[in-house]
Amino acid sequence: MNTNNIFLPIIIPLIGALCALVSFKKLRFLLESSAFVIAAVNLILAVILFKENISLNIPWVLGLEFSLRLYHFSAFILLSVAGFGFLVTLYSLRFLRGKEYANQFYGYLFLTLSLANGAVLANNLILMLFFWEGLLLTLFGMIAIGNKNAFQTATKAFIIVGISDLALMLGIALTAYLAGTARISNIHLPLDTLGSIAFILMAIGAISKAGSMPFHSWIPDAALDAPLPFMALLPASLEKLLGIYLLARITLDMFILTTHSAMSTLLMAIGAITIILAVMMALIQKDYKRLLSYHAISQVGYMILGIGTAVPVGIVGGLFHMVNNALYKSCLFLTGGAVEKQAGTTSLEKLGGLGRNMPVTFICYLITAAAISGVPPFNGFFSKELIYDGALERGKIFYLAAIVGSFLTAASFLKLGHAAFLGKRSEENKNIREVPLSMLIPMIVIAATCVIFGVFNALPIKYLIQPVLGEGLLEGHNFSGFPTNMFLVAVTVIVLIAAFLNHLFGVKKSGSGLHASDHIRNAPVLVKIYDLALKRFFDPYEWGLKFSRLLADISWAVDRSIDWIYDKFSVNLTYSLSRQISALQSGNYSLYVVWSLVGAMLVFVLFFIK
Amino acid sequence: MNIQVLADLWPFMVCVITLFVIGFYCLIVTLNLIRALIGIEILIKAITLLIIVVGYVSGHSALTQSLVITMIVIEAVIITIAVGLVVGIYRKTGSLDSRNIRNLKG
Amino acid sequence: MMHTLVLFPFFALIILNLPLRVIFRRLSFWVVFALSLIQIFLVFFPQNAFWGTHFNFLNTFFRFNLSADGLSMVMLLSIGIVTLTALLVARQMITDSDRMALFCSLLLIAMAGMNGAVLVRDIFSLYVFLEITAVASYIMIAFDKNIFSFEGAFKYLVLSAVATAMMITAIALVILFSGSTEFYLINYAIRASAHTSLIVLSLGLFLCGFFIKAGLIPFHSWLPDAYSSAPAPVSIFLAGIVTKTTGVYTLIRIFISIFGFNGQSQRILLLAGIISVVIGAIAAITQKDFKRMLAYSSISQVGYIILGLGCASSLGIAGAILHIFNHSVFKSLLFVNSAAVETQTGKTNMDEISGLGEKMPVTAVTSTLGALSCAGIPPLAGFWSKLLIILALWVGGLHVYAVVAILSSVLTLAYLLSIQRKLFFIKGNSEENSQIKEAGFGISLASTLLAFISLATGVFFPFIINSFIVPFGKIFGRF
Amino acid sequence: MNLHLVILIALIFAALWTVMTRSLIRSAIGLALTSAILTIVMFALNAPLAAVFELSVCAGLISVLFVSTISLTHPLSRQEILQHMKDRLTRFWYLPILVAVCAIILSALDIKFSLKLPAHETENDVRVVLWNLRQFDILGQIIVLLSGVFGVVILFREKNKK
Repeated sequence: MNTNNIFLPIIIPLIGALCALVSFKKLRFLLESSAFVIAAVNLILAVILFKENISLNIPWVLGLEFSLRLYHFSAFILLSVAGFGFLVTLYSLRFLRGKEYANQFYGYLFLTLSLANGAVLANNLILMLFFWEGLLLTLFGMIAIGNKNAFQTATKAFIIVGISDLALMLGIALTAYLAGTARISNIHLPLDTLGSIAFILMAIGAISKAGSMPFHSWIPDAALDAPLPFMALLPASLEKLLGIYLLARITLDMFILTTHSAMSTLLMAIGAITIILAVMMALIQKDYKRLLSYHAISQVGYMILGIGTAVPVGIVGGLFHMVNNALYKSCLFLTGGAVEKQAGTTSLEKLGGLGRNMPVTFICYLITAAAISGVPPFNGFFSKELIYDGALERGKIFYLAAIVGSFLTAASFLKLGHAAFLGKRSEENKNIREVPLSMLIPMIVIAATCVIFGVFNALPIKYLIQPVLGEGLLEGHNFSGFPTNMFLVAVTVIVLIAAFLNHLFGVKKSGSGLHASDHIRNAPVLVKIYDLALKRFFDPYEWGLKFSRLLADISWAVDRSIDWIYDKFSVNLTYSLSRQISALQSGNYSLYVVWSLVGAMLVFVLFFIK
Repeated sequence: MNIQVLADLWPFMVCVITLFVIGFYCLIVTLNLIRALIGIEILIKAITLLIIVVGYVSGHSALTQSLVITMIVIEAVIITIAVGLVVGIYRKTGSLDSRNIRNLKG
Repeated sequence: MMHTLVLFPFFALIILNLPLRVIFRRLSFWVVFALSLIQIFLVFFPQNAFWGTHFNFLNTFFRFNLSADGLSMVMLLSIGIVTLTALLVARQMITDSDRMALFCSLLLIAMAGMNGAVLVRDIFSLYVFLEITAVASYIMIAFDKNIFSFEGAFKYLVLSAVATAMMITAIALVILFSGSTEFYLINYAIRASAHTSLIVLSLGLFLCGFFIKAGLIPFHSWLPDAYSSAPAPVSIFLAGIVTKTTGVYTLIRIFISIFGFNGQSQRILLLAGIISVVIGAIAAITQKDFKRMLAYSSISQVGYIILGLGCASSLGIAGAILHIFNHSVFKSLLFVNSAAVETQTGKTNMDEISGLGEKMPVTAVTSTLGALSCAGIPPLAGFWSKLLIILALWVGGLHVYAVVAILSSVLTLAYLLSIQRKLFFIKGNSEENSQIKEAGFGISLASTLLAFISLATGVFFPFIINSFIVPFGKIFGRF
Repeated sequence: MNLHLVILIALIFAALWTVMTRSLIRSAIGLALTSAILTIVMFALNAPLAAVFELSVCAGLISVLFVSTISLTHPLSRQEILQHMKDRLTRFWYLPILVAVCAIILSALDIKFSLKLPAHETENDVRVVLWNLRQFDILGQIIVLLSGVFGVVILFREKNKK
């Protein structure tokens, strides 16, 4: 195969983006069909390229090299990106019909795909950074085309992701300096002092892309403000893929992360905290999309936890979880989109009993919710078991956090399902129909994939994930098939049953599915924490805002005084000087002659002063 | 040229400088525009004298004479123009007082 | 060949004012127009065979000691451009054909005077031609014959007479120690003789005289009065070229052709330059009158030129010469704009005018370009010459001067942009402005041309530096 | 030499009188007188042609110009003249002292020039110098005269129209 084909995944979506951006509003059909075709071509291309192994190095500007590398890991991510891109496009065809910003959205979508492909393929840190920053811009653009709050949210996202990208930039600079090269495949650094700093900086870039705490706070806001396909595409799937891909690359290839190193523990801690905090916030949400967005954060915790364990079983679990999460989370967002499209709202207070109106959506929801909660035999179960296994190997506390997260996840999805699809149906929701086929297909496909990846979990694990680690790291293990550690399975099942019982208890206590989690929210200690959290007390962005407001006040005071010097003092001084000089110009020519003579004397004095 | 001539140069120089002082004093102190022009004329007299003396001393009296002739013509023209301006000012303001031409200032 | 530049205006002057004036009166505009174009052409093609062969017979009648180096060429070019501009503006503003003919004659006299002053190699002839220029300027300033123009002209005359007195005294001293009035002979005498006090005395007198003519602080006081009282085309002519030729060119000439630099004279130049730069800019800030502000700005810009000269390096002198050219372009441009505003609104007080941008787009755009060039904003022409000057200062170890020059540049930007904003870009009184139109064709053409030159000089500077500046460096390499 | 000194002192006194006299007419006459004395100095200093020019142009033409200008302007009233005299006295009172001090100090300095002047060529006739060597100045003179004509035309024409 021609080496230059490696450019196609970058160029084809770029063409799509250009087509979409220049297309007229009147030519809706053309826009939609071209979007569909481009997305499909991209997917086919990814499939064709899947088995390839291409490496390309071209000298580029300023002594950098334009180097791309396609191998099994990047091909796997490329395929996933293309797949989700295709499904989201398909879904958007109907969802965006009649929306003002449709062509902008498609433009940004394809631009995102192009840049994501570029970032995945890049084998040069600088080049990767180039694509990575491009993604920041499309992120901003995609959020900003949403509703009227969107611009503010977009700014928030831009700042948060921008700061973490800055960290990434520094990390890349340090890494390239330490390694003496910017070619990723040539970098293998030990985690000494400087190496650790570089690792942390790059990990910040990676996990903030994935949406982990404490870089998460824009996601729930974006869930409300941005167009829904955006949520299904970026925070739910694409960003996770890219973030975790980068994290895996830096932990597996670029840095030598040993099992009991501090870095590993740090990553696991971040993962565990993210799991717990995000899922607790998810539990009390009263909005379909917002609840899902907190889960999007929470699930990242599992992946980081898994990869952070630095033991083969954990890493495989983390990567598998990444694929699984992308699947069920995007499907969940798509069901949310379907509900929004038909019911006109995503507020759980107004929903209820939609299961009869939208049976297919409901079934898809059921499958994916079961998958995310870790119910066997769906895919989530298997990946979580692997992560538990790895976590237990490193410490009971991490396992405990993971299992508590699992309990709360299950509880919150029971609540969500109950509130949205079961329960009492209000009058205005009577006439809601199922969504059109083009929106159903993606959901069905993804839900089916969830089942397949669960039942035949050997398929993804053996062919997609284990090659990433390579034989050296696997040491002959094979993690596919049913979990071997029956103790863990038993605990999981017990937890799930407990979650179900808890839900029943909650329903009985509060009388509705929506308020099934209220007893947790109102538990003695938690109530205060929740109150604070709802006031955004734990949002680092808010802290940042407060801090910068304080800074702004201080610098305002400083600025005023400097400003006074500039604005009043120096200006007044200049003006008064100017008036003095003008006053000297009295209009009397005799005076002018005198000045000239005085000037002449000065000249002679200057001549005779040595 | 000889030493005697050079020795005699200084009285002429003193005269030239004194004429300069008179001319400038007149130009600066007077409030009458015509008298200011007379001050300028005295300056020119001083310069004429200087050039002639220089020519006499250095032995280039042909050169300096021709220079003086040119200069006299030019100064005559300039004084004519100046008188024209003064007459113009007199027509506008009705007097020759230089205090009337202090409109442009600042 | 160069003598034609003096003789043609002279012959034209005589022919146009023969008893057949009634016939030639109408032609005078076109004659001056053609002469200034010929001058511009001649600068670019000095070796053109046409001039060499067809006008050589004049040499048999006249024995003139003329020559042109790079500096003279730049001055000739500036003279051509500014004369053309003043002529175009005058055609717009002077409606009476009789007066126009007189104005054209005066322009011819001034042109002949300046060309002569630029080309001569004799200190006394230099004085003669400076006086010709000055006499023509007095008459032109008083052209409108109102009390203000008389006042401005009289002040210019008095101060100019003082300058002349100083200059001729210096010439007499030069004859005393060198016995000649030709540049190169004086230069030899200075190198050979040891009469330092006489040399210093004559150099000091020359300096003071030319400082008055150039309008450097504290010799400047006639300049704002004369500029602001003169009719608009005359302001353009005065600010654009007359003071530059009579004051600045002559200063550069006596330094590079006669006296050479030494520590004291360099210090005087630098001090005079920096004081003019700063005080001129500060004084410009509170001016209410458009033309008066430009006059102070002119003082400030001349200060830059003198600073460049004071570096005594070929880089500094190249910067100074380039700045003379640029200044003559952008300052004429700004004065053309002021003429446009004056003709259309009848006012020159900036407090009474505002919001002309919509009504006079050409003026607004070109004056903004001129102001930016004056303030030294890249890529306009003024930036490069100021850059050269400041670079020369820095290289010469005069860091304080360089920093002050840059700071004053900021000041320049401040006052120029504030008047741009005031006159053109803020909302004006729509009732008052409703009758205002763009100025006529002549003024618009002139301003567009000048803005174009300013822009082109800036943009194609890399080309210009190779074809003009580097040769300058060779000419002045010995200093 | 003593004669020279006498003439020079006379020149200074003539200039002083020119400046200090109260009437403008006398002032103009004084200027003519100064010019005449200067002419004598120039004759004495071996510059006859220039002296003739000085006498004809400065003592003649310019004095006539001044006198006619003064007669053009409005004569002052008696009181104004008295007031004017007082003013002038207060302002010009210092000039003789200044001149005297200046002259005495400078005479006392008595600087001796010890110039080594370049050897000059054989002395040409003035006319030869003027017409052959300084043609450009002649051209300049003609242009200056022409501009003077224009100046007169422009500045004085208003009177003709009236």
